[in-house]
Amino acid sequence: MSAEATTMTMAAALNASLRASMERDSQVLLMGEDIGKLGGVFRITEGLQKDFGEHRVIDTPLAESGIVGTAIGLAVSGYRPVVEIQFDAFVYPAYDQIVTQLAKLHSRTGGTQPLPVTIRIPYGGGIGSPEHHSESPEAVFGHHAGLRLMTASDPHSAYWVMQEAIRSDDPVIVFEPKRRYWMRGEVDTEAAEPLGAARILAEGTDVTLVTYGPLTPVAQTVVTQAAELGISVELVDLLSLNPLGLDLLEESVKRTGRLVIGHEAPTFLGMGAELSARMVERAFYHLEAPIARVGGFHLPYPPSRMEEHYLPDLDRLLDAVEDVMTH
Amino acid sequence: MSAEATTMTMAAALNASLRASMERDSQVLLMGEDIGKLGGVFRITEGLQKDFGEHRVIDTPLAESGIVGTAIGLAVSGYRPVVEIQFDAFVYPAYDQIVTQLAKLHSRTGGTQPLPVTIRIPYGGGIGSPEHHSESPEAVFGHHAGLRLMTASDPHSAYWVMQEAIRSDDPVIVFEPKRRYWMRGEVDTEAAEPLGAARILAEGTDVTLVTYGPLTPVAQTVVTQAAELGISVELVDLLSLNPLGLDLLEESVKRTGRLVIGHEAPTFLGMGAELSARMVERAFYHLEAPIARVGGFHLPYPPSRMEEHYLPDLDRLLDAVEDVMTH
Amino acid sequence: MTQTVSTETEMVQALDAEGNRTPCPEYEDALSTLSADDMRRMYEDMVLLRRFDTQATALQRQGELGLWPPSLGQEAAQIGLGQALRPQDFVFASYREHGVAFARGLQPADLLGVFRGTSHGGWDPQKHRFHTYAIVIGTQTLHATGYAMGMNLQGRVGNQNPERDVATVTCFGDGATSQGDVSEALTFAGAYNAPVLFYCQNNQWAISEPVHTQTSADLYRRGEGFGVPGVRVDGNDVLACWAVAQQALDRVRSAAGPFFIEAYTYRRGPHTTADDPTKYRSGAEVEAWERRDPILRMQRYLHREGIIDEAYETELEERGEQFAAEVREACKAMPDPAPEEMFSHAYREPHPLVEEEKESYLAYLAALDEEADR
Amino acid sequence: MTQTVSTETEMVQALDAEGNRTPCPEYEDALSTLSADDMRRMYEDMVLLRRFDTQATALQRQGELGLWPPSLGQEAAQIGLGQALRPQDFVFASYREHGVAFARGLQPADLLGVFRGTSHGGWDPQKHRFHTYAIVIGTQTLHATGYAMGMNLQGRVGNQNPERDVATVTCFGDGATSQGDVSEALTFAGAYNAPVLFYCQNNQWAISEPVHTQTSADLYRRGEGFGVPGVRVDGNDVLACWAVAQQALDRVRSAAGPFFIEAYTYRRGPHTTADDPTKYRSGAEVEAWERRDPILRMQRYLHREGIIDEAYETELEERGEQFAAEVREACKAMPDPAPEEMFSHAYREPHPLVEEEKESYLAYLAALDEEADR
Ligand SMILES: Cc1ncc(C[n+]2csc(CCOP(=O)(O)OP(=O)(O)O)c2C)c(N)n1
Ligand SMILES: Cc1ncc(C[n+]2csc(CCOP(=O)(O)OP(=O)(O)O)c2C)c(N)n1
Ligand SMILES: [Mg+2]
Ligand SMILES: [Mg+2]
Repeated sequence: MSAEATTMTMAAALNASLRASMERDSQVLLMGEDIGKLGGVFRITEGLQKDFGEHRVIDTPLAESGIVGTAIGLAVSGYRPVVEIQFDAFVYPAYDQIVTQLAKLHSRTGGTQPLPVTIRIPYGGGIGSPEHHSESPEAVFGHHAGLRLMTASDPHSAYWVMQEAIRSDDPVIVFEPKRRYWMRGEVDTEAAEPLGAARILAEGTDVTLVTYGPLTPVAQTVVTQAAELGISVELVDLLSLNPLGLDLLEESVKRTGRLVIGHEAPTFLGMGAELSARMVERAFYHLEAPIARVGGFHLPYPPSRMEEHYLPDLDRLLDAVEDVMTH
Repeated sequence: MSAEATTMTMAAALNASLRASMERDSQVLLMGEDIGKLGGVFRITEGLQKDFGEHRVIDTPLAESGIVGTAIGLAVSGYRPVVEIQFDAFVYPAYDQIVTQLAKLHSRTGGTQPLPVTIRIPYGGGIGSPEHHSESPEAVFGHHAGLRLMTASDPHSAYWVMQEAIRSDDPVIVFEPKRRYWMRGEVDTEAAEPLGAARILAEGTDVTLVTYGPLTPVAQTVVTQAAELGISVELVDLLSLNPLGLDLLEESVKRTGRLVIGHEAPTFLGMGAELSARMVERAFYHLEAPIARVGGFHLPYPPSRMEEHYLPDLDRLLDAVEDVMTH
Repeated sequence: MTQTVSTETEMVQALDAEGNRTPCPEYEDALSTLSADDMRRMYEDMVLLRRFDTQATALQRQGELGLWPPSLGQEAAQIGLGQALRPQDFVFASYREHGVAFARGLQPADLLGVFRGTSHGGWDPQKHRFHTYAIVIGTQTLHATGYAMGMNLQGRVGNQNPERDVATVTCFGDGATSQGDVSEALTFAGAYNAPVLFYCQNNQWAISEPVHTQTSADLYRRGEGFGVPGVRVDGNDVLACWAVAQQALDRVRSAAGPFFIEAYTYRRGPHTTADDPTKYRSGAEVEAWERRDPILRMQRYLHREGIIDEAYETELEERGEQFAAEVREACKAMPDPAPEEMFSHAYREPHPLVEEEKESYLAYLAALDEEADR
Repeated sequence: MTQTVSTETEMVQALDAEGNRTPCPEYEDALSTLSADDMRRMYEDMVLLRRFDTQATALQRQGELGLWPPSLGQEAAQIGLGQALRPQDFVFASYREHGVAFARGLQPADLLGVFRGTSHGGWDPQKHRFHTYAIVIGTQTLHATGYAMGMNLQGRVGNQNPERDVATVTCFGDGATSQGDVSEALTFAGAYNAPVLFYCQNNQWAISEPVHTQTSADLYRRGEGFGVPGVRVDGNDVLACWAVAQQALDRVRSAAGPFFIEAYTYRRGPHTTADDPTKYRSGAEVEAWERRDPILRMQRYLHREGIIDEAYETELEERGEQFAAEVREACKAMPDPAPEEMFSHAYREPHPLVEEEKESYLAYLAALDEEADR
C-alpha cells in the first residue's frame, strides 16, 4: 500500500472512485433512480450531484429499460454513462436492452461504435430486505457475449474495479456486494498494480476455495477455521466474472488437487457450474476429489427470516471443504 | 407405436398437440403475435383460430412483456394460456415478467395460486435468418427457479412435450427447435408411456453423448459415424431441461466413463456447464477422461453466412467424441 | 420548489380542505346515495388505517419489521376506492395499498408478514380477490389487464348485473407510470376494451423523485392516447375518491371499457422506514399537505353534519388503540418460518432438484444440531 | 374489412391522390421554399428507391438474399423525411427504412448485407449519422432519445443555428408503438424535453396484424399524454411528408422539445419476402392503396407543373435500370465473411475466452482442411 492508503467503507470507496472518474473525464456521467439529491438508496452517489451538477448526475424516470436504452444513446453521442440499477432484481426490465443492444451494438456496427457504458448493480442478500432485493443475477448476464462482468470483495478492490469498468470501452456490469457496503478497509487510490481478473487472498496447499463478492469475506474466515482443523485452504477471489481469471485458478487447482466453489447465486446454472466445467476441462488429471459447489438453492430467494438458511455461510463452506478433503 | 401412429412434420405434430389440448380443455387458449389468420410465422397455429374462434386464438399487440403479463392475469382468472413468442431473442422484453412474476407467483402466494402458463419459443439457428432469430436462451431461464423448461427433438416428442407442458400446473417454457419444424417422423397420438425427462436414443458402451432439441438429429448421425470408427456411443436426448434427467445420464456415464455434451447455445454458462458439474459431483470416480462440451462460441450469434461455423455440427461433435476416447 | 398543491381546481372534489361540501357536478347523483353510516364507515376506516400505519411504523423502529412503507396521507385515496369495490371485483396492487387491502378483508398479519420477512405475500388471491402485493414496479397492471380480458371472455361484464359483473382494478403510483409495463397494460386494455380500472395514486413522489422527473404531462391524461379515458380526483377527499371510483367501476362493469383515475394526493411519510425525506423535500411542502389532511377534512364535515360527535370520537380512538394492540400482538406472534417451508412452493408439481436440495439441507441441519448437542 | 383509407381528411396533405395541389394551411410557407429541382429530386429518389426495392426482392427470390423487407408503398414517407434532414441530424431506424438510409448516404451493399447474412449492419453510425437497423422492435427509440439528451447536454440545440443545431430522429412502425420501450422513450423525451422526432410510419400492418390490433386510438396522439405533441400526415404525399418533417425538425432543433409524426401510409408488399399477405388481407384493400400510389401522385403533379416530361422519365428509367444492375452486381460481389471475422468485434478490448475459442476453432478448421487434402 502506498502513502495514499486510507481506511474507508466500500460505499465510500465506490463514491470516491466515481468522483475520481468524473474529475478525470468530463464525459463520465451518472444516471439512475434517486441518485441525485438522495445520493442513491445506498448513498453511493452521495454529494456527487451537488458537486458535478444535475447534468452529470441525472435522476431518471422509473424505467430501467429506458435508463439503459438512453444510456446507449448517450454513449453514441460521446458520453461514458454510469448507470445505477437500484437493486439486483430491478435490472430485469432492462434485460432486453442489455443483452440484445448494449452487448451487441459494438459487434453490429462492425467494431466502429464503442459502447463505454457501466451498469452498477447492488447485488446479493443478507440485509433483511423484501422480495427482489437480494438476488445475484450475474450468471444470466454472463451467458451473453459482449458484456464484461466485475465484482469486488473489499473497499480497495471496489475502488479499482470501478475505475477499470468506467475506463473500459466495452460495456461492463459491476456487481456491488451490497451487504459489504459498510465493510471497512484500506483503500490505496494511487495503487499502481492492476488487480487482475482473479487473485489469491490466502495461499494454501490442500484445497482451493474460489469465491467472489459478498462471500469472499466469509471465505476468509473459512481459511482460518479450516487451518484450525489442519486443512490448508488456498483462497481465490474473482474480481472479473467475465472474462474469468481461469489461468490463475487452474494453477491453484493443479497445486491443491481439490476445489470448492462458493457463491450466493443459485447453484443450478450459476457461475460455479462454468468454473467446475472449465477446471474439469483444464485440470482433470490433477483432481483428487469431485469439485464441490456451495450456492443458493434452486428456489426463489426466500423471505428474509429464512435467508440465513438460503445463503451459503461459514458452516456450509467449511463443511464442503472438509468434505472434499475426506475424498 | 400404436395403431394411431402417423407420419408428420414436427410443425404438424405441434399443431395437432395444440388442437388436442384445446379440444380436451376449454380453458386452454393461445396468445401471440400473428398466430391467428396467419397461423404464426411458422404456421404452428395454422387453422386453429378458424376452428376455435378469435376468443381462444388471440392475436396480441406487439409487446412481449404485455403478452406474458396478461397471460398471467388470464391464468389467475382461470385460463391455461399458451403463449407464442415469435422468435427466441424476442422473449427478452418479457424476461422480467417471466422471471420475477411468472416463476415466482406460485411461491409468493404460498402455493395457493397455480400458474399454468405455457410459453412456446421457436429457438436455435441454422435457418439463415437475420440477427436475433437464431438464439438458444434456455440457460438464462434455467437459472431461475419456478419455471420448467422442455424441448423436443422429433415430431413424436414434440407432440408429447407440448401435451405435458399444457397439462402442467407449473409454468413451462417449451423450446421448439425451429430448424426441425419440417422434420418428418412417426407420431403416436395415443402413446401411453410418458417420455420422461431424458431418454436413451442409442445404446453404447464407450462414451455418452448428451444433446437436446435441434442437435439431437445431428447426434444420431454422430452415433452412426462413430460406430464406423469403432466407437460405441450412447446417445442421451434431454426432453426436460429443468428439471434435468440426471439419474438416467448418471447411469449412462457410469457405464461408459466418458461424456460429451452438445448444444447450440454458447458453451460459457450454458446447460452443458451444469451437466458437466453435476456429473462430476455424481460420477467423478467413474470418469475416465475430462468431460467435453461442444457449443456455440462466446460471441453474438453471427450473420447467417457464418452460422455454419458457429453452430456445433457433425464434425465438431465427432471430433469431441474421438478426443475423449484418446484420453 | 415544486408547486404540487396548485392544481386543485382541475380535480373532482366534493369536500374542500376545510371540510365544506363543494358542488361536484357529475357525481352528485352518486354522492346522494351515501348514507350517514356509509360516510361514517369511510371516516372510521381512514382513522383505523392511520392507526395501523403508525403502529406498523413503530414496529419497524422496534425491529419487529425489516421495513415499512407508510400509507400516511393517502387514506382517502385508498379507502374511497376500497369502499367503492364490490365483493366480486378483483384488485392487483402494489406494496403501499394497505387501505385497499383491508377493504378486501386482508388481516394485519398478512401485510406485516411481507415486511417482517416471514412471507412474500402468502395469502390466497382468490379468497380475497386481492392479489399479493407487487414490488417490481408496474408489473401488476398487466396482470390486472389480463384478468380483465378473462372477465370479458367469460362474459362477466356488461350483463347489467351489479352483483355479478366484475371490475378489475390495478393500483399503482406516479413513478410507476414510467414503466413500460404500465404503458403495455394501457395498450392491451385499450386494444381489447378490457374492463379494468387503472387507479394511480399520484402521491407526488417516487422515493426522492418528484413527479415532474417522470413526466411533464398530466397523469390522468396518460391513457387517452391508448384509448383509455381518465379523470383526476382530489385524492385527499374521500367522498370524491369514492364517487369517482364508484362511477368508474360501474362504467367498467358495464363493459364500456377501461378507465384511468389519477388520485392526486401526497405521501406524507418517508418512502419506507429506510428513507430520509429531508434529503429531498422541504418541511414547508409537507406542512402544506398536512393542512389538506384527508381525515381532518372528513372529520370536520361529519361533525358539521352531525354524523359524528365527541363521544363517537372517543370510542373510535379506543377502538383504534385496541386495534393497534392487536396488531402489535399479531406481529410479534408471527414465528420465523421453518427452513423446510422455503422448499415448499417453488413448484406445484414435484421437482427432483428441489427435493434433493431440501433433503440434503435438512440432513445438514440435523447434523449441525447433533454436533451442537455433543 | 378495415377501412384504412377513410381518415384522409384528418391528415396534413399537399397533394391529393390525383396529384392536385391542395391547400396545406400551416405548411404553405415551407412548401413555397421548394424549388423545381427539390421536387424533382424527391420524385427521383422515390423512383430509384422503388427500383432498388424491386431489385432486392428479386435478389431474394434468386437466393442471393435470405430475406427482404420491402419498402414498396412507403416511398413518400421515407423520402420526404430523408430530404428534410440536415447533415448534422442523426437517425435511429428499424429494418425497413431503405429510403431514409439512402438519404443518409448508405450504399446498397450496406443494406443488402444485413439480409444476405454477411453482416448485422457493419457500417459506422457516426459516419452516416444513421445508426444500424434495429430488428428488436422499438429498441432504437430509446437510443435516439438518449442521443437527443446528449445533444441537449452538449448545447447542440436551440442555438438558432440551422447548420449546427442537431435533430435526432427515430423511425418505427405502427406495431412498434405497443412496445414498452417506445412508451419509455416518449417518457424520457417528455421528461427531459429531448430534441427527438418520433417518426412513426403507420403502414397499417404489423406482419399480419392490422393497426386496430395494437390500439383503438389515433397513433399521432400517442405522445400527448407523455408531453410529446403530434400530427398525422398523409404518408403517401411526399410534399406533405417533407413539409411536416421539415417543420418538426426545425422545432426540435430549436429546443422546443420532442415531437411525434404519424405518417399514414401502407405497406403494399409482404411484410418480408417470407410472408404471405393473402392469408390476412384482401386484394381490394391493396388495390385501394395502389390508387394512392405516392410516386404516381407526384409524377402527375410534376408533369402538370411542367417540372418533368417524357424525356426526363425515359432518362430516369434508364438510370433506374443502371442502378438496379449496380445493385445486382454489388450484391453478388459480397463474399461470405471468413470465419475469423466472427470473432473480431464481440469485444473491443482483448477477451481471453474469445481468443481461446478463436484459436482453437481456426486450428480445428486447419486440421479439417488438412484431412480433406489427404
Ligand atoms: C422495477 C423496479 N425498479 C425500482 C424499484 C425500486 N422502487 C421501489 S418503490 C420506488 C418508487 C415508486 O414510486 P411510485 O410508483 O410513485 O409509488 P409510491 O412509492 O409513491 O407509492 C422505486 C424506485 C422497484 N421496486 N421496481
Ligand atoms: C421484440 C420483437 N418482437 C417481435 C418481432 C418480430 N417482428 C418483426 S417485424 C414485426 C412487425 C412490426 O410491425 P411494425 O412496427 O408496424 O413495422 P413494419 O414491419 O410494418 O414496418 C414483428 C412482430 C421483433 N422483431 N421484435
Ligand atoms: Mg409515488
Ligand atoms: Mg407496420
